[in-house]
Amino acid sequence: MNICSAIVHAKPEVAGIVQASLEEFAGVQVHGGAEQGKLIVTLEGEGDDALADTMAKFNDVSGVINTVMIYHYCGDEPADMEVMK
Amino acid sequence: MKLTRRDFVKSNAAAAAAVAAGVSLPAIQVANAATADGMDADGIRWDKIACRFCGTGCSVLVGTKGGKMVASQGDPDAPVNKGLNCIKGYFLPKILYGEDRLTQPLLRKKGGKFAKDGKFEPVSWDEAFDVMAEHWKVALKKDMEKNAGQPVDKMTSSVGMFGSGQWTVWEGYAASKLMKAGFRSNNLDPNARHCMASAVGAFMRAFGIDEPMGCYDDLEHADAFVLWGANMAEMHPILWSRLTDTRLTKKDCEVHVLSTYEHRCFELADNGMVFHPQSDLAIANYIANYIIQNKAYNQDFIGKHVNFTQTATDIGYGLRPDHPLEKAAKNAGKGALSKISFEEYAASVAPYTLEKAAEMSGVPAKDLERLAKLYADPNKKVTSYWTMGMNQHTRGVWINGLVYNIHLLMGKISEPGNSPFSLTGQPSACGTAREVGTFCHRLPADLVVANPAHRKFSEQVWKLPEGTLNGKVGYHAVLMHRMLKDSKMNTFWVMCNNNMQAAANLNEESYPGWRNPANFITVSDPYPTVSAMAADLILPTAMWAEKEGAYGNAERRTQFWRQQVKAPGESKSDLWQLMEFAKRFNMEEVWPAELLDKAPEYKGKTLFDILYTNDQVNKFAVQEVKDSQGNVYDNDEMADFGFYPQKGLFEEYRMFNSADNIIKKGHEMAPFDAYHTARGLRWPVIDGKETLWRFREGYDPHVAKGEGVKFYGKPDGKANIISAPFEPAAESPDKEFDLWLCTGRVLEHWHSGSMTNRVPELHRAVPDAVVFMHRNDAKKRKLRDGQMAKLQTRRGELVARVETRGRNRPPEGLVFIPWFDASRLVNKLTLDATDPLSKETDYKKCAVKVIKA
Amino acid sequence: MAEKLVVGADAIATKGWLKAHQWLILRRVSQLSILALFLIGPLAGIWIVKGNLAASMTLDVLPLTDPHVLLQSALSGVVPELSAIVGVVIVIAFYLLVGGRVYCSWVCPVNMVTDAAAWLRRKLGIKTTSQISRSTRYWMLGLTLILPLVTGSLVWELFNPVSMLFRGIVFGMGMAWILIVGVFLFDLLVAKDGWCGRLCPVGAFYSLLGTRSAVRVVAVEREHCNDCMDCFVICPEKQVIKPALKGAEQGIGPVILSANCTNCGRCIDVCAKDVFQFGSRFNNLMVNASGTEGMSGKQESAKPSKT
Amino acid sequence: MSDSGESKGKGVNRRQFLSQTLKTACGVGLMGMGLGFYARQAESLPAMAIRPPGALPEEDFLGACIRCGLCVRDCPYDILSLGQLGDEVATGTPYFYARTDPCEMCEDIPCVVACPTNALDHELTDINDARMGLAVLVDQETCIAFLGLRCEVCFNICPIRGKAISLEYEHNVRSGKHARFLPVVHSEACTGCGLCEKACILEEAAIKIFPTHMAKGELGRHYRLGWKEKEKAGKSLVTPDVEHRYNLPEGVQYDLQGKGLIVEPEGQQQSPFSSNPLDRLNRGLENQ
Repeated sequence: MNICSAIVHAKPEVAGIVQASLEEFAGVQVHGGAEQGKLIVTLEGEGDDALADTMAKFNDVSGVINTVMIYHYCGDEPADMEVMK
Repeated sequence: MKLTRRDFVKSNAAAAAAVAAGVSLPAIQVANAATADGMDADGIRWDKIACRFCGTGCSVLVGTKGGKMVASQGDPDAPVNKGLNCIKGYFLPKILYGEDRLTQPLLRKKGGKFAKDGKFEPVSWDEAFDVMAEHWKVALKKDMEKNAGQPVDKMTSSVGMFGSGQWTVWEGYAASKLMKAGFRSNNLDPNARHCMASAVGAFMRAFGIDEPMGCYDDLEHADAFVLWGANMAEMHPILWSRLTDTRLTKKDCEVHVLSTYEHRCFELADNGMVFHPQSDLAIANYIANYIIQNKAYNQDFIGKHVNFTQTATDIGYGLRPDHPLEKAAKNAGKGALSKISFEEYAASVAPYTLEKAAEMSGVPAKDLERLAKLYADPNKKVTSYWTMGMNQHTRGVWINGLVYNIHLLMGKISEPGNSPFSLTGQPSACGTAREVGTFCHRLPADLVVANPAHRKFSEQVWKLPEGTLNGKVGYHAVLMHRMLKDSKMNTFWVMCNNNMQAAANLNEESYPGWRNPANFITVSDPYPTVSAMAADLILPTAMWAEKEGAYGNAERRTQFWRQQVKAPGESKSDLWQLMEFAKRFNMEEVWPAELLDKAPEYKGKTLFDILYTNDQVNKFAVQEVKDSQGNVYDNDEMADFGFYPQKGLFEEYRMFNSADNIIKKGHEMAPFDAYHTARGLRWPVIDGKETLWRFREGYDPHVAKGEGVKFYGKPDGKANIISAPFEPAAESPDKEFDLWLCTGRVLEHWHSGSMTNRVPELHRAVPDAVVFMHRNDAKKRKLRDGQMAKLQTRRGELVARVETRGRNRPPEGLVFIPWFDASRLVNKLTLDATDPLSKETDYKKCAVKVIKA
Repeated sequence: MAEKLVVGADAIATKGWLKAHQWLILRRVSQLSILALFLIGPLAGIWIVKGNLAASMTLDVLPLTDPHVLLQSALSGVVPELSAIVGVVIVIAFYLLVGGRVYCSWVCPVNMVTDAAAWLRRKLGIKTTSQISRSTRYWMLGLTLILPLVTGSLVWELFNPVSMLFRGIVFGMGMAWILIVGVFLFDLLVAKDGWCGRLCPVGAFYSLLGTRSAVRVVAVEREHCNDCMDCFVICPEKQVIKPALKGAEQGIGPVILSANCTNCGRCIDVCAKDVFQFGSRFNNLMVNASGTEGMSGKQESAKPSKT
Repeated sequence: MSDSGESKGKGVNRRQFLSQTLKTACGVGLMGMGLGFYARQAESLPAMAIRPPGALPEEDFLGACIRCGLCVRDCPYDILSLGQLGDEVATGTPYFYARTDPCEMCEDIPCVVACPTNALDHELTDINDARMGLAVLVDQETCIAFLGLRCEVCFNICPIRGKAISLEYEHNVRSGKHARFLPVVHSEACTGCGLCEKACILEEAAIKIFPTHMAKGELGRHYRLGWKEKEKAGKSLVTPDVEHRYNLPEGVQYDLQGKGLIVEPEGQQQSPFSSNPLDRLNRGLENQ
């Protein structure tokens, strides 16, 4: 399981569109922050390279100013293991 | 709710990013599934509460489970303590669960009836209040007869109450109302009289409004700190931690410490000065003199914002009037200020040269000069801190003022880092004792009983007929014990403090007063304290987290908490006791007919109706007390009275600060509900905004644009520099009693130890009070460390172990002993000399003899 | 040897119970008062004697030290303090005078345990006895002195039931009860007078102190002996009696000279004929049947390593 | 042969006698070995049991102590006990547990005075020289002072506070504005009295007394601490150094032993002007 989160800085006026574009990448989920132009994004995938590549591609999306990685988790546990009910 | 590991990690990741970006994500499912119900994984419910102990005002999170407080942690989000606690705060939950909690009212009885010399027996609340009310009614009736035809400023009263800076805000307010409006008695004083009265007096004289202008942020902004008689290292542990951090991390930061003995703060001091007791007056005047001689003063500031005045001198020592010292004093008790010029002021401090100050204080001249230079350096932001060393002082108001003089001369005031800051001892000395009018001369919000306009305004807020409030200043704390002894006050209710242990001169005044057969003494306390032992009736009290509460700390921060757990047995909060006791009195029993005639609608009603169901206090209906996570909390008083008394009382108190015809502005509070969500707000709170530094344009909304600085507590907006000379202490060592005795506290125990001594770990850490003395003094008396020594004064004696190696290192000629130890009642030794202006006892200076026990 | 159910029945019959137990009572009083003196401090806060039998301090002036334990300590390489040396000199002087094994019968608390075992043994008629030689104690003594020399530690004091019982009573017993019960059972079931008479190195040590001691039991009236054997039955070191009691014909004096006589006085108690009484070693004149005085007869004193 | 009373002196032949003696000797010898081995176990002192002040090193102590209990009796605070059979402590020897009853460090050391055998060394006359053990802050993870809380009970209670336990102040990075007051034990002064361990307010003390040999590390014999050697010698061990000179732009200095590069020369730091121009402007001209 490989999950990381990032802040994607985007121009607030187009942040909504940027959000839609980002969500088209596989394993990417946008959690919010469009109003301030700081999109909170999580990426999920196999292997560090895949995630790094995806993140690099964010910068090609028009309206994206910068991408900062914040948190990276890689662990062996099966992702679907239940931890809580 | 089902949560996979992926969800968990992902939501953590998103939360981390959101925090970093400063974005709040309402939509996000932060992976705290367990806190969804406001419970953590252990099933513990967490809520915030203010620490029960000192005036610092740390916030704590307490965890309850199954109706018991089982856990605690420093509140990581609290700006004061950022998750930290001192050792007392670490053990907070344990103070509720001492093995000897009182759970039912206890009355002295003999043969089934109350008897002053009887033994304590459990009684019902009904019986307790019946017997108590019976005594109060006798006293009230006698008073009414005596006061018939007297103007309100000549009214006397023989009922009295002694309250606390540890009461919650509304308890203090309800008590103030009960005594002043209900019983028309100003014999209400808080234990803050022993603690902050000198600070209050000096604030009023210099600035016309109480409480510090600065805030704790000064700790990070000052370039230098000066401690005048404050052992912050032990008494304000978390503030000391912040001060130390600034000293560590800020380039060229200096710490100067003044004290009559070396204590823990000297470990950090760049300039530690041990001075002869009382000579702080000379030191402060020397610094002012230095500033003037070197023309370092801020001419612009004093020109615009300062008046020069002089106080009456030779004012006595607040002892009984027949005491030789009082008879000899020319102006006993006088505090009038007369205007003087700058030059006259300069002349008044001119005798305090460096040499003179060094000689009087015993401090090396170079150290004094270094301190003076620090204050005089316009580039150094200086914050001065003080507590009991300056307040518990027979010239406490003077010395407070002398330090203000220094700051005012330099204009080093009311801005970040430049602050004369009077620290408070108790968690709500400010919030309760000072703000809601529990002093014998005060009404809420800095109003005073002696001022007819203030009384009139208060009567309006309280819906009382004109002329209800007594205009004569009541008995202050020390006078109360004297009046009990003299049978002039006959009923006395002591709440939320342990005054038998705390008041000076126990043998000659306190104990004889309480046990005087003419008097009926009630003590409300959770534990069997020394005071309870000396009482006639003991009422078991719900404490701290067992009730909804509010405290106001030293930096004007008001903090609220919800009731976390239920009190054991039949214990009831002080608020419940005050309001319930009011139900026992018909208006005809407390007010004379002519007063009732002015408000005929009050006839036939009870005091409770008039005071607490006046459509203000009972304005807020029963509701669920909920936190933001939906947890529901008890509110036992709301359940008992059928309305939300805490909210009603607080909102009524707010009227004193927000009414249209308000007399004194500057005490504005936020609405009740705002405090339950905030981690304390620093008043004045105006339009939801807190005030950090008062009197300074930009920081204080009461200072208009362009005014720069305005001391708006005074009519002309100017603060007073008050000239006051050195005068000696009331009792100094002589041939027979050859040492100074200084009393105080230790880090591990709170005040009289009634709570902290019930925490086994704290008791183990410091089980007994020891007498700290200089090795040479011990040797001279053939005493060794650990041996028992007998301390004798003219008033009493006790035995304690000698400690010459401990945390406090007195100089030769002085001994120090803490007063927390109920088995060593230090106040048998102390003298009840007070500052004649503030009436605050000087616990730091009397003469003692130490011999081998 | 015919054993009777009650030893000394004749003595009780002729002298009365009290007289027939006189020395026993006095010894018990002595043993218990010594214990009491040590106990009154911790129990009542009256400090007359502090410490225990190993070393004590009486009224803060009189030091007393057990020579056996101090010798062990010295052999481990320690120079004792002056107070200990003074204490040991006093103790040795005392026992040189009154007889070393007076310690065993008048002071040692284990004596009460082993006496009890012996009494029960007689009551129950237990006859078993193992072949442990009475000289084993001297080997044991040697061992207790060699161990500190070799190990540098007072090994014996980890096990010594004598010090452990007394210290146990005064300071706290712990599991020492087991050891004491062991001694009791050993004496009861394994060997008559097994501990005190055969094994105890402390007794052995004190016997050495008693070789020339002045105070002795004397069989003054030995001619009145009616051979009832009560004294032999009651005596914990019965081998010491015979020469003095029955040695008239061999020209041996009436004084019991063996260092292993504990001066317990039980032979005096149980004798209906008042044969024995306390006396001194200097009066060992041989009064033979013919009435002529002779030289004191040869009676062996303790020589541990020889037989 | 008075002591082989029952084995009738005359009747025993030489062989019997020899075999009897041999048996006894072997038995006692075996017993001695057994006792010796058991003693080694029985004498191992548990780490938490502490000997009274002045106690000789453990192996010497066990030889010297005659188990008399006089030290126990003369302790005015009643902290000492004698090991009992079955305890972990050698039977009859004195010890205390710091957590419950620490040594109060009497100036006149009555326990040592009472000892008749020097098991408690009479050379010890200043209690501050006692080395009963060494306090060790065993757990920084639970010590609330290390967590930033204001406790310092161990420091406050220490009879030689400042020397045996001192506080080190450290910036609390987590809170950003508080200091941490960290207790640090100094072995050159700590007597091992255990008052700190008793006073520690945690459920399980974070500071504990250990036997010194268990608590102390040891620096490699070859290594010296440069700054201490210099302090001892009062000067650098290797002298002299040449005067160093540097290529520096104007107004910049270099202080080799002190601050290193100094961009603002000392002289100009003391500005006669306040950093806030208002201070000067508001002062008015009359004081110029």
